[in-house]
Amino acid sequence: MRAITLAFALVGAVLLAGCTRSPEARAEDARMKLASWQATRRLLDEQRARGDLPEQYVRQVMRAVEEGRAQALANLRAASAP
Amino acid sequence: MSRREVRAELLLGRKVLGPGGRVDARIEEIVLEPRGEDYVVREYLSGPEGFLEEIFTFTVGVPLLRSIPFLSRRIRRRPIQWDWLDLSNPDAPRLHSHLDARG
Amino acid sequence: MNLTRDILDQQVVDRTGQRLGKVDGVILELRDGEPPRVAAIEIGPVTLTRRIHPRLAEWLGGWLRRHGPRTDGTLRIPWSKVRAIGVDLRVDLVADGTPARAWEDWLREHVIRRIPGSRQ
Amino acid sequence: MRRYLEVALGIFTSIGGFLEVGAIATAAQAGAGFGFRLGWVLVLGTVCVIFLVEMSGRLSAVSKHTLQDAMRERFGAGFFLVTTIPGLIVDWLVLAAEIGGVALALQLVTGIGYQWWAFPVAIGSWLFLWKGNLRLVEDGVALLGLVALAFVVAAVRLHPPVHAVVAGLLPSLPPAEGTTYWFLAVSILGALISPYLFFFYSSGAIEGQWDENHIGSNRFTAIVGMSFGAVLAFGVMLAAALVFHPRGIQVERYEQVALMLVEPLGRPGLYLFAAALAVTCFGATLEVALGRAYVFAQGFGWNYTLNSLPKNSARFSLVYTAMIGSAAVLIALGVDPLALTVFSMALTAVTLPLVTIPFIVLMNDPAYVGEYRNGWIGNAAVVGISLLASLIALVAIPLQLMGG
Repeated sequence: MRAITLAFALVGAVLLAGCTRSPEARAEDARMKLASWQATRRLLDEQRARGDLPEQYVRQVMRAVEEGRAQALANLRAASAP
Repeated sequence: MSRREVRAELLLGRKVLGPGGRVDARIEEIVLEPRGEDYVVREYLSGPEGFLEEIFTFTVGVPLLRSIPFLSRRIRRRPIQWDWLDLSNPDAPRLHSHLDARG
Repeated sequence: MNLTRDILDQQVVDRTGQRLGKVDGVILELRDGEPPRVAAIEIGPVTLTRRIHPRLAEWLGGWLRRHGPRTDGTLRIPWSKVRAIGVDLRVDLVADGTPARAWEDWLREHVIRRIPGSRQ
Repeated sequence: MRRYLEVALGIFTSIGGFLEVGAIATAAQAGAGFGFRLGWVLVLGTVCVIFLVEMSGRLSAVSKHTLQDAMRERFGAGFFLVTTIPGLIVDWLVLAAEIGGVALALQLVTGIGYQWWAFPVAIGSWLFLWKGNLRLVEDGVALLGLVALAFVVAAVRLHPPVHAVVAGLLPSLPPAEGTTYWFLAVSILGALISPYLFFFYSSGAIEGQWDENHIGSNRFTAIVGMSFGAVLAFGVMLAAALVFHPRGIQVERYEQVALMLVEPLGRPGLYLFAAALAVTCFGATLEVALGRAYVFAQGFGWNYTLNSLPKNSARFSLVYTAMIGSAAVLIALGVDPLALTVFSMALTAVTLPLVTIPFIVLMNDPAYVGEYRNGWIGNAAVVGISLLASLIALVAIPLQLMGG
């Protein structure tokens, strides 16, 4: 399903590799993204506690948070690896 | 009288070779005049020499800019009378040997 | 009158106001000892493409002649049929049935009419 | 009444061409990432769009030619064929992104994945063009588009600090991380200054049979219509700046964005966001597909009009049908709409000079605009815009590759 997205990402990644961003910069980027997803989760919980969100929407955002966190963690690991 | 056809749209942008075989102009426009029922070619115009000049043709309307020689020279169009141009090979139009397009 | 400014690439409209196409080409007739005369205008994708690349035009023409209505859709209109030159170029013709309409008609009959709601 | 109808064209052009998936996404990302600091880019983009929209309307009203007609006549077959191909590719990607925007809005409300909505959305928008006429399309979207005012209401209810907002209207250098800042700036400009908008607007002027008497109302329409879109986009940026920026949330998925309206508006915020996203992207879907059909029909001289049955302009109708149908496939395959949006906005930025530079020639050609040719203000603007567009075109792709 995500084959084309992957293809885009792959082409992007190959080109990106040519531009060589430092591992530190990439790790910093991944850390910011991780924090961003955690903050999204907190905001979601606040609004949910107020009863502002329908459950099916909460599930959508939760899934996005999980996928985003996993991606950020993977990036972080890739950046820290030698 | 021999009748031959030339595609006018393919003449546009063509380089005109001068007597010495060097490029003398580039056909940019064809001026017509009515004759009886028909329209016939009066002259060919060589145009601004490139896209940049084309873009800056509005400088013609700005007195200050018009006074810049570089611009005004390149924007001017030069006429080539119809009978100066030899179209026997439409792919390589040339000026008749006894003439020069700078007239 | 200027050929590029006033004729070439202008919209061609028929007697009934239908759009035929753009003036994709202008045919000049060379005559000995007399100035070249505007003989005809031409409409069609092959004429248009020839201005970019002759080979591409040949290939396109071949393809168009082998598919659909089996015509490359080139329409040559003698200069004597040109009635007025203004915002559009008016010609004394009826667009329907000319090669310039062949693909439009073919697509209408074979594609558009088969899609629901095209006639209502 | 007549004036209202012309403004409807302006508002519709604005809803579909100005505030659409690209503007919402980039404005939200800008607000989340940099607070109010990128406000000046929105203002700059709006001014550029106002100038160019006004010029395409004036060109059509005076010359009775659409922008595409004039470009074909003035620059010939080569320019037409060569610019058509990149334009087609960019429009196709933008169209897919817009369909994705509507599909995502439906996902937010129903929980059913956006891929499943691609074809229903495509069929819905196609039916609008197939069965409707230009008046219905313009007025319908302009009216429904008012729901996007929710962005402005949200921004106001969040009590933006006026001083900081105004400070953001002045250009400022980026903080430490420069590439993201400039990439967003370029994306915002690419999202706001969309080529299809000018083709569409000038075709609308011809279909509405404008003449010299419309010059004044054209200027009014351009300014009011585009400013309306700009205010909405500004609302998006402010809401993101006030909800996401202080929490350190970056916008990476559309699912997140709705949260910024729920914060000030409560539960209705989610539905208002979905409705605004759906309507604006729906308008843009119609506008991009129509714009491209107009470009083809006018470039080749075919019959075209939306005010008649499809069978009377077969090739014109087929262009928008094929565009919508094929673009929907991309979304149905599951391409991420936000990634697609950002990518297509950067590509739009690359092709901008192809559209802006011809304005310089056309708007000074007495054969087209006569005594209504550009004055020095108009020329300074269009030359400046073209220089800016060329700069943007050069840096857009490198910036994206550098991890924008």
